[in-house]
Amino acid sequence: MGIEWRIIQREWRLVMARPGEVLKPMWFLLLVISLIPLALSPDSTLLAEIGPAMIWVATLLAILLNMDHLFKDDYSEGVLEQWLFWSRPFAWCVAIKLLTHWLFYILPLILMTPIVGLMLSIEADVIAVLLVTLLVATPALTCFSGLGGALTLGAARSGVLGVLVMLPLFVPVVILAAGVITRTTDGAGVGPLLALLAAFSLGAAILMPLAIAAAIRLNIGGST
Amino acid sequence: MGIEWRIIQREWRLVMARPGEVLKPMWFLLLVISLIPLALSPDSTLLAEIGPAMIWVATLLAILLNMDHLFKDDYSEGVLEQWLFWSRPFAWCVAIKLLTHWLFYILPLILMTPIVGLMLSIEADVIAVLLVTLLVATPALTCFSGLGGALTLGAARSGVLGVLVMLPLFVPVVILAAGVITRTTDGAGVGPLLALLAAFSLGAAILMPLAIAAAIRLNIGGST
Amino acid sequence: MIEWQFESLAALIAMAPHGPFVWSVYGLGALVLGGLTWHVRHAHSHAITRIQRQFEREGGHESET
Amino acid sequence: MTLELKHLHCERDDRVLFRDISQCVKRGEILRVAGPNGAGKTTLLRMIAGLFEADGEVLWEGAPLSAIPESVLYIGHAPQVTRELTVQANLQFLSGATLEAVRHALQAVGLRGYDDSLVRELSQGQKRRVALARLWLESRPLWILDEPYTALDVEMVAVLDQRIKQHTQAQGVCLLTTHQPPQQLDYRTLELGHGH
Amino acid sequence: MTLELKHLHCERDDRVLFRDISQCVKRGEILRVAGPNGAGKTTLLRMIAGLFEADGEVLWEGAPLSAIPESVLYIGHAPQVTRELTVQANLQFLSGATLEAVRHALQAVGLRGYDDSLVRELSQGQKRRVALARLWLESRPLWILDEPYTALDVEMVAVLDQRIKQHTQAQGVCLLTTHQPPQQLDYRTLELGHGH
Amino acid sequence: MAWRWFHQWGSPRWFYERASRWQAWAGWIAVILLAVGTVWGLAIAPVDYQQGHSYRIIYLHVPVSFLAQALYLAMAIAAAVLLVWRMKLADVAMQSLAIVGFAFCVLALASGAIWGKPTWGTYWVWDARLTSMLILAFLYLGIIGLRSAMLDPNTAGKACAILALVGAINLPIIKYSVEWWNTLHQPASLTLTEKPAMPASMWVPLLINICGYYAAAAYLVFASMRGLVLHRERRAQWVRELVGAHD
Ligand code: HEM
Ligand SMILES: Nc1ncnc2c1ncn2[C@@H]1O[C@H](COP(=O)(O)OP(=O)(O)OP(=O)(O)O)[C@@H](O)[C@H]1O
Ligand SMILES: Nc1ncnc2c1ncn2[C@@H]1O[C@H](COP(=O)(O)OP(=O)(O)OP(=O)(O)O)[C@@H](O)[C@H]1O
Ligand SMILES: [Mg+2]
Ligand SMILES: [Mg+2]
Repeated sequence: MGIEWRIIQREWRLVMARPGEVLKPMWFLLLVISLIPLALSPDSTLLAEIGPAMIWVATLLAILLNMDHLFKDDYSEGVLEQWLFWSRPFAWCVAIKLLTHWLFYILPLILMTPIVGLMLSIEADVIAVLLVTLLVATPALTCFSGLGGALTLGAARSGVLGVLVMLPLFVPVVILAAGVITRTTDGAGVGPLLALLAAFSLGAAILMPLAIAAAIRLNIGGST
Repeated sequence: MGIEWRIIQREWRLVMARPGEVLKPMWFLLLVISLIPLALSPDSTLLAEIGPAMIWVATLLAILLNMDHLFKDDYSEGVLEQWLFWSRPFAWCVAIKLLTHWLFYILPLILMTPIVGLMLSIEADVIAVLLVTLLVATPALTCFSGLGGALTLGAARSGVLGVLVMLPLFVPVVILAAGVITRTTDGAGVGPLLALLAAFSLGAAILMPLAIAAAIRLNIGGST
Repeated sequence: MIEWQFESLAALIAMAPHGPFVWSVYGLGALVLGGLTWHVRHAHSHAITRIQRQFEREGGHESET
Repeated sequence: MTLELKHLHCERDDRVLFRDISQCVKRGEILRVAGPNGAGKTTLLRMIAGLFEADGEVLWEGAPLSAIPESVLYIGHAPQVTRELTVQANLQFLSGATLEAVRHALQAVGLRGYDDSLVRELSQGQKRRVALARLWLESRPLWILDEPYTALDVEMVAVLDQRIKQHTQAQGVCLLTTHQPPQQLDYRTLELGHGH
Repeated sequence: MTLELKHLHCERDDRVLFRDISQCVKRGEILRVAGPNGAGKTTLLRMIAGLFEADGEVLWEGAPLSAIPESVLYIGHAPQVTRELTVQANLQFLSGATLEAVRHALQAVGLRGYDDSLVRELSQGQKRRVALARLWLESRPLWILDEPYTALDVEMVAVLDQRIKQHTQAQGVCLLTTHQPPQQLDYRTLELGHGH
Repeated sequence: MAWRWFHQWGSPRWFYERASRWQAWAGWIAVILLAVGTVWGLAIAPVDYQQGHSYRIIYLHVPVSFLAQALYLAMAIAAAVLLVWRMKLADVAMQSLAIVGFAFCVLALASGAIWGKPTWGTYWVWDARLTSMLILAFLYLGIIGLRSAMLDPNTAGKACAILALVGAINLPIIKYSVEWWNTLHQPASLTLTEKPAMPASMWVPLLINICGYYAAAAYLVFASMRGLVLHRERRAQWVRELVGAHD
């Protein structure tokens, strides 16, 4: 059995062992979004105005918070170090793992967006654009937050540290996505912006596995 | 040395060993709040309008996310089960631990509020009210999120699970606090609402340690 | 070209309406730079005393064994 | 007839691990719980210590042991020390002992000079020694030790044997599990795992 | 002269753990790394396995071992199995073996019937057995085993000894650490921790 | 020749001894320049006809803002040196630069915020420049936080280096996107960009102070690095001799 296939199969088995894990980011998004009308006001025009931004921030947090466990358990159980004894480049294996993570955890989360969008009375076409920005941007987010998780493997009580370290790097993504959404509501063209976002994602998908692999190696070397 | 004092001393030593831990919730709050204008718009009137609600939600998340580590490490290292062999009631020890946690981690977080308030162009008197609501409500939040942490000790990859489980219980607190803030901006009296909040906190401070202690016992019993 | 802009020390401190802003900025600057200077110097001397103490301890061990 | 186990019983998943265990352990006695991997030794010890819900009774001097947890010193598989604290801080927290006492105990377990080391910087065996240092610090009559010899080197095994002997001579009770039979101790064995 | 260690050196914190270790291990040989707790055995094994940055050279058949990590089978202190997966899924992932082979290996380590159990429901020793089952599944020439006997019962110790013997007879190399000298193996000892 | 130079820089001892002199020089230059520039700026430079005396904050704000950015660049270079050549000194440099840079960044934010009150009537607006400065502060904080949370010091250095490099690659993108974002929304037109032509007696002290703060930063970085080098090399013979431990 190819190593790639083994990684995917294992990830799938983990999902099957705990299907609830897939729901956790979705649940988080839903909860945070439903807190907002409670804390603010049930005024639907205001909600619709700030809605897309709120969904973006909440999704960002959901992705980042979920990432803490991407490598952590495997690292502390000593499974991750076994990957180093495989005949395939470590960065390649990491890339596969990121891909499966995106498929199993992030994609379902994105599909949640229409529902929370409706809760905030966002219009259908804005929701559609929101979905597209998320689809295009999440590979970059996944890769960056994977780096956050990998860097903090050797940290004392990592917890949200990975989130904190990586959040500033998300600024361009957030801004571009916000730009796409505003322009849609204003009726302007969004093609170039989406292309920029896609380029960002592509760059991240190529470079980040290398950085993540280096960070993991580093942390394995530092532990006894 | 009394057991109470030992718990406090240990907590203090942990803080001293990693002073950065105290900053993490504050840092989280600051980051999440600064993402909002980026995702939304730099328009200061809009920001001032939604600001208090955003600060409340972000503070809530900061508290909840920080709570993951309140019992987790001690549990998995087998330190927590040693507390059961002490001559003081377990719930009492838990209460002390919650108190020190509030003092060392939550109080500094609250003191961060004025700064993020200024960044969202919230007026000084609203910030003052925000501070008061947070001060009055955080004991309840700390206790509830402690329960979330305790309940999910035995869960597979707990992560944000405790957050998710407990967030719905925060609804009354959030609604009361939002009520206080809206009334202040409208110039109405807030005494009764604050009294309710305080009563809620007091109740939580009395009952929750018992529930948390029971939850921890349960989880210890389930592990080998 | 070089002439004093303020008649008196009081005027300098008051700086018309903006005294508190200007002085608090410079006060903060002095505080941060001074604090940092103290910190790095202290860290240096602290490192030295720690090393000295370490050697004393090692010396003690060796004479015991 | 200090420690009495009455009709202890345990099923996990679908297997009966042990049924109807009744034993009396007198002061000064050592009871070794033996059996192959997965026999239920850890489960039994945790049940006695009150960390696992007991099906049956555990009595100490005639009263339920769960009412006086402070007479038990339990050391299990888990490290029982906080990685982020120094050796000293860990022991002070767990035992409430004075600095002086802690220093003595560390000397006894061969960790002199490690007072201020962080636990996470210790080797496997050194961590174990820190946990075991509590045997020198606390005076609780009932010791429950789950594989205390794990990760220890030969020298430390002898020291630990010595300490257990001392404890039983001072009228203490000791329950332990090990896979290698301890050579310097007089003990009684309770065999698990072949009975079902 | 298959495995060559040249001038390995390690300092951690302020202590020199070992200096200038040079050794040759031939095919079919067992090298036991011995020494008291904290001597640096784990550190040395991890350095050889390439998990800890080496100060010195580790050669395999004359070439750096780090270039061919797939010839190493390393089993360390960590459980190396995922708690949330079944025994079978764990072994399939780690070794890429077929179901049939996994079943055989489990039989060999005395875990027949546990294929579908979750690892977190196993006892300490059973978990260890799962990790060790890889010795029956993968054919890598260099075994590096850090305290493989920990938590194993007497029966399993014998089985493991047998397997190691078999491996060396098939021209494999085995490095291991243990505190109790293995009784059924012929090995050479590298003593650490008294040299400095 | 080039190699010897490189080799020397890799030697902590060589650095420790040399930097002692550089540090002294930088310190004295900083004191003199800052004294001259600040007194000049506060008391001698003419008053601004629009802003009044509040503009005198410029003599701290602008140099400090420049430095906050320059120090990040220096840190990223140190990070690259650490990852590529594994030079231990680069790790020390990164650590010092992060702390000093963060302090300057906070100072820039604070001075700007305080300046904002009299000029814009508010402490904070989401102006492009301010926002990217804030994000720079977060990047610094991330690097400091990561280092302080990591258990193993060697790992910490390299992890921070990876983070610093990723941040440095991203920094231009962040700046560009923040500027674009800001113009997109067209906020209250408060920008720092347009500056009236200054008379010499206004910009000369500014120039002096910019040089002065550069010197001060150099002093702080060298002093901090020397302390760290000493601590890291605490087992080396030369440190032993240096601190005069009886051996
Ligand atoms: C928190 C608030 C502020 C921040 C973070 C900030 C940040 C900065 C930064 C980063 C620079 C250097 C730009 C460069 O590299 O070219 C700068 C320069 C400058 N700032 Fe601020 N600033 C703030 C508030 C203000 C205010 C309120 C004023 C006055 C109205 C002001 C006036 C200036 C001037 C005149 C310059 C130099 C002009 C230039 O080089 O383009 N700043 N500021
Ligand atoms: N993460 C770490 N940071 C600093 N020092 C460490 C770290 N881990 C181990 N050490 C030190 O390195 C030394 C050797 O540790 P190592 O784990 O290699 O010992 P060992 O010989 O395997 O001991 P044991 O028999 O207890 O397993 C110990 O003295 C320990 O203090
Ligand atoms: N959390 C659990 N859930 C379900 N079953 C469990 C759990 N923990 C242990 N078991 C089962 O209980 C049995 C006994 O486990 P226990 O840990 O008591 O064994 P042990 O005798 O201590 O073995 P070892 O010598 O390996 O430490 C095992 O067969 C195991 O499968
Ligand atoms: Mg057991
Ligand atoms: Mg070891």
